[in-house]
Amino acid sequence: MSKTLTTQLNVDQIRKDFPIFNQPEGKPLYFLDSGASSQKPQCVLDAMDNYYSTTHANVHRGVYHIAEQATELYESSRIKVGRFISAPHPAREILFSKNATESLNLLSTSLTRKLLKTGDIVVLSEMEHHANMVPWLIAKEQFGIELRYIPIDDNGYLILDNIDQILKGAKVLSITLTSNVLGTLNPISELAEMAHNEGALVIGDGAQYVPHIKTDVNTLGIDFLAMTGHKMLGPTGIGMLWGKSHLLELLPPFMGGGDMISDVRLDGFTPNEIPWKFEAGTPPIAEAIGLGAAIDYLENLGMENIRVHEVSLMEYAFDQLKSRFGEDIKIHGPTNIADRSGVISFEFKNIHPHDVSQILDQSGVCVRAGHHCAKPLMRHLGVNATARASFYIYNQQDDVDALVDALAKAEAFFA
Amino acid sequence: MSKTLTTQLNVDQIRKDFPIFNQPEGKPLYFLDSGASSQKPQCVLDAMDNYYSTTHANVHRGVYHIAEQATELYESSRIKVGRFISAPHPAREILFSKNATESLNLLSTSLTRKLLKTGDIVVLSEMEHHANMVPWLIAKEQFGIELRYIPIDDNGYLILDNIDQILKGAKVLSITLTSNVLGTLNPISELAEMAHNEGALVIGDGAQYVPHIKTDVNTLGIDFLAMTGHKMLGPTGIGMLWGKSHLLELLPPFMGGGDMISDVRLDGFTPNEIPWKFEAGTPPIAEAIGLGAAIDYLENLGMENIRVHEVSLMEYAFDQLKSRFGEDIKIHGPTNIADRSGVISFEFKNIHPHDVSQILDQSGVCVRAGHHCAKPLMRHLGVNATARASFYIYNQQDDVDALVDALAKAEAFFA
Amino acid sequence: MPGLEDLYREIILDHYKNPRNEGEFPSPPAIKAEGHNPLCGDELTVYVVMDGDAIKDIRISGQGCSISRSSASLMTVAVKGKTLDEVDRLMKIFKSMMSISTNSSGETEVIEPIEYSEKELGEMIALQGVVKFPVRIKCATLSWNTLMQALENRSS
Amino acid sequence: MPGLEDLYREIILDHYKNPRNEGEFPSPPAIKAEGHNPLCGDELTVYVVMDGDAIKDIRISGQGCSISRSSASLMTVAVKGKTLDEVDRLMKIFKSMMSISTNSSGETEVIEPIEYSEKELGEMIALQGVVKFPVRIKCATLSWNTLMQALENRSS
Ligand SMILES: Cc1ncc(COP(=O)(O)O)c(C=O)c1O
Ligand SMILES: Cc1ncc(COP(=O)(O)O)c(C=O)c1O
Repeated sequence: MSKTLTTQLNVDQIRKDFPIFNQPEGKPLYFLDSGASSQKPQCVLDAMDNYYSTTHANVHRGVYHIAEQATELYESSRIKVGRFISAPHPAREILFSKNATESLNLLSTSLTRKLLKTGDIVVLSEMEHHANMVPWLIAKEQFGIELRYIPIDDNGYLILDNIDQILKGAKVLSITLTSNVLGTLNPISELAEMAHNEGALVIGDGAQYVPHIKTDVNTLGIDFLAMTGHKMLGPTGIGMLWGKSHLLELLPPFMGGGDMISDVRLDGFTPNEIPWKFEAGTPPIAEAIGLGAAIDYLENLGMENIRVHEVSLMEYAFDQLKSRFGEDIKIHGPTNIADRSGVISFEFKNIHPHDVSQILDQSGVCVRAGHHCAKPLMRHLGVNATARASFYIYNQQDDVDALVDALAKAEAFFA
Repeated sequence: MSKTLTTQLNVDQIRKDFPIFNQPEGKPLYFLDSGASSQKPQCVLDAMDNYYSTTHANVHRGVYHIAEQATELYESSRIKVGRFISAPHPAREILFSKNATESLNLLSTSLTRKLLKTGDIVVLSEMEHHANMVPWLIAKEQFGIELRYIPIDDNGYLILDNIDQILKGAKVLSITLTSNVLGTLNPISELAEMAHNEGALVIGDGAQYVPHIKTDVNTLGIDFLAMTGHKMLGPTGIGMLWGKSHLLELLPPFMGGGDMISDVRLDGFTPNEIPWKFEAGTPPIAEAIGLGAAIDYLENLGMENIRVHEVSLMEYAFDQLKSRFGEDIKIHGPTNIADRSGVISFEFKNIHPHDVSQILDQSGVCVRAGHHCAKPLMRHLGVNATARASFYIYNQQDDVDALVDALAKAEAFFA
Repeated sequence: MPGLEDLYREIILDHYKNPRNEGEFPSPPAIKAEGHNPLCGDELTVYVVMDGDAIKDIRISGQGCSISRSSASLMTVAVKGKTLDEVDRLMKIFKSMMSISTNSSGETEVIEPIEYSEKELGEMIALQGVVKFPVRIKCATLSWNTLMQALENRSS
Repeated sequence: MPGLEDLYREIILDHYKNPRNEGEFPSPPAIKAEGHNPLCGDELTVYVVMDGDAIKDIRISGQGCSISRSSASLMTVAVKGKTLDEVDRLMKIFKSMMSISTNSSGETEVIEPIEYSEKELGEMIALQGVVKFPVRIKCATLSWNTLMQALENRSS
């Protein structure tokens, strides 16, 4: 039963760094919802508190010392993000937004303002999160672009048989690197190459990928990458967008306001240089600094080690769930764990995911229940909702064991 | 010389609550740049740390206990914001954004998507911050709306002689409650009434007002109010928008993504109810909670007391600056302090504001230098930049004295 | 943290496992409305057969969690045979029971809580524990909102 | 915290108070470019009179802070009479001096730092202290960027 994990991570040590797992009177917390938002290590909170306690001031505009230091900290977080994903020009190619959703809206808006016209085709997949679907539906409504979808098969893979047909004449391919429901890791570099051959720009939604798997935008071969801070140990309130510098230079701004301009007249304005052109108003300064600390923490653990750890947890979890519940549990998505990121969406007997989640909660097991912001995918799966467990660096065998035990309790309760 | 301030605030006590003023080896910090961003009391940092350390999880979607608590905390901050400005329906009329800039972009975009058409007139003033100018310039570029500006006179007041003419046929009046450069408090309720008589909607930019003066949206008589958290003791990364509920219901969403939908299909979507319709993606959860603590802190001091304190500081500052430097200092904006909020923009001899600010910094005096994101106003004033000192609850006579002394040093340095 | 027994009373489990008035009516003549819970995507359809001013019969179809389905089932029992005024009062009573945490949870519907006796609630009182689980309130109120929708559709 | 003397050297104050080559040239024939610093709104105009491949004369007008104006003045002295290749090297040297904190301050222009001797910098070395004040780097480089713009305008 107790297979040990293949891991380079010292999870006991890691858990000590996370205050939420070390509450004085804490009941056990089996947190299996990092796919929705991860927990934060103390060093991230400290980085923000230190900043506020020593050198907070608005950035970019102040000549005095603490404002200069705030600017320096903010801008150096930008560079950290850039290096984290091997951006060729970290200082110019990373934009801060409020979340991955804003990063994607920025792109859909900016692209439709300049490069896309009525009838132009944008290709998505049927497994997209609403964040990479609704912005395009808005662009469709507003500007008459057309959407095509790459379908998915019963095992949770993209169906690529007709991909030539689908990409034909497309102007944009915007696709998630991994599904937040199925866990499927999509063949991005292949898709990017095919899309580029059609002359399309390629946007990757990295919200669920970048926190878990070593990311190199060059080998992915994409043009833009949307990310979010709170799923990778960072604070809420910060998202990121990487884009190739020549494309960012080409695109018009998204929001207007302070900092994103070079000049403003009563009858018009001149945008600032990249990346600031895309950052209107006071940015999430402390949040960028907290994110920088999160990236340091992740790099210190090693992204490769994180992936190995998660794969090993997934193997253990599949094993336990299947051996304990057999046909009573149905896990969505690929069965080959190498093709998956660390999320497990499942149906358990006939118990509604809300009820599953509520009962699991009584044992301190936190899993998400709902449509996971992927209603079209849910419809494809023929369900309204699923329960989803997702893993991160602080999870261990205990968490899986607690999940299995709590599921057994739910089974008994609704028997 | 040492007139005492008329104040109900115990500034010594207040300063103890702000870690930045209590650094172990801290040089004196005379922080006169709260107009750009305020400092944060410990209770705000604690509220966020506590949240992250005990009950962080993504909101709205989780059934388990800590997710539910996170949702509860987030939503109760919304209600705090609503009550703080006497919103009739706090739970439905407050939206969280990332800053005042986003709040204004949300409005300009949403309004042009539905209510405004080519040729429709939006009225601004010439003293607007770029945050309330560039979004409309973008809308002009994109949708062909037309802009009219209320001009300003040499004392920094709006010229209202032709206001009937200017408002005639206007669909929107969007105007700052107080100028971040001149300090001018604009006659909002009068303007709102006139605009409403013309059938125009009225948007107030409250970024510099709400942190300093008791705000009641009902007596202001406006339809929307944009605010920002970091200027009112709150964290970076959070802005707010109040809107009348029937108008928010009418307006289409701004960004698309998770949480703002009620349903998504491959060919379209149905927006969620207000206020969530306008909150796409994971919101600034910790930031909302920190902001809630900031509001508690401000309400505990009493907004009326804060205003009295700032007026008293302004009187003292005007007095000191004028008596020490006479004609060598030129202060922009109204001379009647009752007509001003707590900012003083000035020109000092022929010394460039950058140099003024840099030299002041050597004495620990922080003032902003630049165009303050109001380039059209700067052009009107005939300068490229000004230096600006701005006051808040933790400022005292000492700060003014340090400013005056440091200006004398700058004078000597560049003599 | 409130316990499971607050949420899952015996009556609830009974109505969940043996839902009353499940099914459909041909519509028209029955009036009909569809509702869904944006949180989880659950959907249900309410069919109402009117007799003058009263609900003569009612049926519900759809999917949902135990709270959503038991609440729907309890509702059908409560409203069958009632006049519109009575139904309106029942709805207000139910919402009042659910609105205890309305403000702090930021629920959209701000219903003026009304005075009522527990007796008026009947078996629906089993759902009282739901207010301690604010996220689930939407599950419990879905059927009521859909019924109201159906009755509105009728008048328009 | 670096001291004021790092920033405001004597040479700087001298060039600030007594700017060299201030003024305008009729354009054309002079080539001309306008630059501005988005941080503070400062503007300056550079006028260049070419003689074949060399800068025969140069003038600068506009407003600015001490760093921006002294840097402009120092630049005019440094480039007058130089060939375009020499000017290009001077610009790269200057940017290299300024780029010490390029990365950490997130400066837009990522100039490959080049090797140079202090002698090549001449009086411009007085501006070395500016790198300790990252916000002011844009003030110091404004005139150089505007000159480059003027020279580019010429070729196009
Ligand atoms: C009058 C005014 N409006 C809007 C803003 C924009 O605020 P934020 O940068 O937080 O979006 C500011 C602050 O810079 C301001 O002073
Ligand atoms: C695949 C995917 N894309 C985008 C998002 C949106 O991220 P955020 O809510 O931080 O904007 C999420 C997270 O919910 C996600 O899972």
